[in-house]
Amino acid sequence: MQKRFVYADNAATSPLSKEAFDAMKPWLTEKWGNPSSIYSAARDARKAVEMARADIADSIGAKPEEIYFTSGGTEADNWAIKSSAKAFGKKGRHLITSAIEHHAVSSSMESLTSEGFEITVLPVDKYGMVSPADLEKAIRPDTIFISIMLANNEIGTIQPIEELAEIAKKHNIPFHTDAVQAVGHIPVNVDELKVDMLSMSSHKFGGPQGVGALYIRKGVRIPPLMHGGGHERGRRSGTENVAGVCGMAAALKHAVEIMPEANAHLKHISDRLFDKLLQIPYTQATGHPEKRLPGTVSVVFNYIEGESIILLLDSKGISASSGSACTSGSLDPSHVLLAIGLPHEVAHGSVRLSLGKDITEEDADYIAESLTEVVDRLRTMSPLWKG
Amino acid sequence: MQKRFVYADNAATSPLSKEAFDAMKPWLTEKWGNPSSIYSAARDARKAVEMARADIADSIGAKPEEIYFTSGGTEADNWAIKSSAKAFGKKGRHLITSAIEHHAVSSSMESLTSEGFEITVLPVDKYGMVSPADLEKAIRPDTIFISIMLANNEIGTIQPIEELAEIAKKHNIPFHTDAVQAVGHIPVNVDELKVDMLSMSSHKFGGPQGVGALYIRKGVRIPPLMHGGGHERGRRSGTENVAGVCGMAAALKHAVEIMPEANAHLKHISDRLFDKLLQIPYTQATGHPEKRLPGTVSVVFNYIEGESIILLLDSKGISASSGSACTSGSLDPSHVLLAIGLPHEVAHGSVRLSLGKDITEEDADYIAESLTEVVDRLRTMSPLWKG
Amino acid sequence: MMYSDKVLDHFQNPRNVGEIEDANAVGLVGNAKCGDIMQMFMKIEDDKIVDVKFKTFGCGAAVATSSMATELVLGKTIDEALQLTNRAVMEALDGLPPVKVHCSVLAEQAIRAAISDYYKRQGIDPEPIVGKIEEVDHDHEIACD
Amino acid sequence: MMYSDKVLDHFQNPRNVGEIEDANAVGLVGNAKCGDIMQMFMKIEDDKIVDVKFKTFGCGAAVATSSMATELVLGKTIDEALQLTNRAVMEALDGLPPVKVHCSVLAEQAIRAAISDYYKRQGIDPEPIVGKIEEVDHDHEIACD
Ligand SMILES: Cc1ncc(COP(=O)(O)O)c(C=O)c1O
Ligand SMILES: Cc1ncc(COP(=O)(O)O)c(C=O)c1O
Repeated sequence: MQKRFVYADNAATSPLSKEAFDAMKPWLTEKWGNPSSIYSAARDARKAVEMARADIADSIGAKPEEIYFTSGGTEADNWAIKSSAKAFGKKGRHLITSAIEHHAVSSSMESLTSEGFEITVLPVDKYGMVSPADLEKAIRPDTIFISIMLANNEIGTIQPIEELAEIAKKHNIPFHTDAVQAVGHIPVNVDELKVDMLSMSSHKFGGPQGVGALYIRKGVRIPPLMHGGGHERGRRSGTENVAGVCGMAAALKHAVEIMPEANAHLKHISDRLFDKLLQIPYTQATGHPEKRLPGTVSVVFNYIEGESIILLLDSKGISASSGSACTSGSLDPSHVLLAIGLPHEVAHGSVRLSLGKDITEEDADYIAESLTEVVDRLRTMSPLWKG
Repeated sequence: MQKRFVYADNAATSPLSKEAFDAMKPWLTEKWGNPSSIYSAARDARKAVEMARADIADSIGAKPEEIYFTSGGTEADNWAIKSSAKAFGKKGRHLITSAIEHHAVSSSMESLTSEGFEITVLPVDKYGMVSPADLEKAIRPDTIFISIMLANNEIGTIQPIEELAEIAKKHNIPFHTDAVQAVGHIPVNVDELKVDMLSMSSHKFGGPQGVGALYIRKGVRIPPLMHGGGHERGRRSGTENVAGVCGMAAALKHAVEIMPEANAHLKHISDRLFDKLLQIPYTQATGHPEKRLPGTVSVVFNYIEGESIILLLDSKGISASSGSACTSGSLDPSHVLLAIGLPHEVAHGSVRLSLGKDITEEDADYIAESLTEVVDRLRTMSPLWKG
Repeated sequence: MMYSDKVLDHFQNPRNVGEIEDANAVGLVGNAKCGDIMQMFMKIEDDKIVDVKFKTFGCGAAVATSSMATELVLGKTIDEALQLTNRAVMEALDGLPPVKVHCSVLAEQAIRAAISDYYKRQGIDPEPIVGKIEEVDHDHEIACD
Repeated sequence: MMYSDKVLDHFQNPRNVGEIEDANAVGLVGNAKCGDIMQMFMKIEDDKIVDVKFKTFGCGAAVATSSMATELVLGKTIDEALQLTNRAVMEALDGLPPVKVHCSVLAEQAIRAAISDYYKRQGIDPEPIVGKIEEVDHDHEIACD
């Protein structure tokens, strides 16, 4: 088995696409400008920002004036949640979310409890699915906001957002979805989804890090999280990151263009990889068998621990992650894996491979062979393995 | 007079320095990684981020663990102010700031009034200087936070922060300074300044847009503005912008290295430019005659309006601004110019030239000639001009 | 904030700038405090605007709307000129950024103020014909909106 | 979170992995729920640790601290081994990230647990000598800290 390098952690961050770099480069070399200024160099910067906004809006079926640039998915989530609490807090103090949200959502929610807000966390089934019936039951007269993610970052499960948002709509409750792992990876249309707010993050689909956006449906009014010079029509202050938003737009446009082909390929490779990995004994797939991100292959191996697996894979040239990158260093295994009902000791043995569109069959086979070897080696060392 | 291009709006945004681009490029092409992951590619990203942090800390006399990356100056200001209000709000509800702050500070302060905080806005003298005696008088038993900027973005005045912060220290009140226009332009040392928090923004000193930092002195505890994956030691969540922080650090390092030479040159050119501009009748310089940013040349021309001046300068190839870039489009003239006592109609006629280190005598002379012509032309058109 | 090419053209090459020495209709509107003052000079003969010039203190849009307004009323009858709306000025300029719409209102007012002055000089009360005109207020306590 | 080269080396090439068939001292510490279990096997002769092996379920640091701990006690007397602190294990590994310090504590405990077992097998109450050892708790209600 010839050593090769396979980056299989695209859900943590993806390499910048050539398209994104080409769109950014002029703004990092011969061009510059503060889009808020009025002279011609600045007007070019303004045009570039507005074209980026229009392209991004277009790719999720929104209007350009519904797209607000942020510094990433985290800011978009914080903004949607904290400012909705501020905006609608007079009507009620109850918010609803799910048990498998990214920390950007769950910690933002958590931060509101000290201000007298009450959070209901909806459970998920063994595939990581939120049940619309559970949402319906959880809604109270004082419920003012609901946030449920579109696609999960650890297990790839895709929620029935249309159904969930429809319920919210019926009760007149603003609905936010964290679509950070979905945008650029599966078709996303804000009208079909019926959401009022939607978060995205550029570096998850081949754009630069440190840029993202919050979609806010026309008519939905939440106060700024960032006060200042009144950029983004007064809703998000701070000098625009011209290179950043151009890179984000170019990456997204490209991702959407190649999506049908890329996803067919990713599905083929994922299936192949799952097939091989599930031949390893005491191994199970996590996430929904069909409603899942095509590039996410997530599994748990009994009797061994995820970080060790990742480190040994690394020595074989494979970059992957165990649970969320953010939770590395924490002692508790991922809340997502616990939420789908895995016992702690099993959840510790998780591996997420998030594949990029350029992955080959050979890469997949190399991952499978390497993982088989690594799992075997760690089990031999494990006091829990009586193999 | 041969047309030439002179960018004289570096205080709005500065072109990316070659040093910054070179530091960013690897992370935009062959390298990538989420610094929170544990495999080797990610460890490289982590190392790059920590080296950037150390370099930035070094250039302002701070420890690396006192530097927290943000999405820019606006976020740093919002964080310092809003989270200090949260952290110290139990002790009192009174905050102090100055009349010439950037909107990122003044609007953040303003946003707190709806939560029961009271803000005292210190006046400035005709040079834009805050008086330490005024600060001393404004302090009350329930004062919990003070924010006064280091260098003003419109008129370049540099405040006596050491004295002001010393007073705050005496009363045990956390002191924040918005140093967005100072860092990379004049020597800044957090220990000499005695500040507890300090904001900076990368694109003001040749770094990329969309990156900044908040210095928080060890021992000062404020809650996060951005909740999530627990990045930046739990204080600022969101995937790190690796290319961005590398660019920021390289730009700052370079700016600090060339500062003595660059500033001597800028002072020479500014003096020359002021000399020529003040020969235009009914014209006055704004800002402090000595305690000012070396590259900022700000003036007001009676009987004409700033935007018109900027647009005509633009047609001559010169990029400049009138008041703050952010206030363009507003009907009220800059609050800074009003605070230094200019009547409204005079304040409307302001021009700020913020020079870059590569400015030449010829550029300065071209600006002066162009401005003389433009002012003359607009005055001829002005019903207020009885020339 | 972005100006159309037409706005920029009328700002950089304003039509009809200046004063008319023997004008028989002069209007002055706006407020220096708010950063916009327009002065309109007209020569009206047989109910027709045979000459028009302006002077403006203000932003690019203020100059451009003044310029466009003079073009739109030159050669027109008083009645036609009074039908000029700020909307028409804006449309003729391919639009204005939202924050600059007030400039077009000012241009419309400047035309009415000049015509109002014309009637006054002839001893006719302009208000029934032209409507109420906001006088230039040199008091600095005015609120800019 | 970054591991030193030494930690990575001991993780990737762990010393003394495995079991000792005729061990006369076996200790098991940690908790699967918390993601760390270490098992230490020793052969003690004349108060001296003549052989030592380990098995570990856990993260990179757990494996590396186990490995380093076995190296540090091999050939030592019981008394010397009991003086091994988690700090010494960490130092020998050129440090550990703060969130991984507990692994070194576990490694120290694994050594003590094995020695404790050794005394127990001989009918000697280990507690006065070795101190109290936390037994492996298979109850899932334990709190990981
Ligand atoms: C589902 C989800 N939401 C939010 C985020 C936060 O995005 P960012 O780190 O770009 O702020 C991430 C990734 O980190 C994510 O996977
Ligand atoms: C003094 C001052 N503070 C804060 C800011 C805000 O910085 P940024 O736009 O990078 O968020 C600026 C510039 O816009 C500034 O000049």
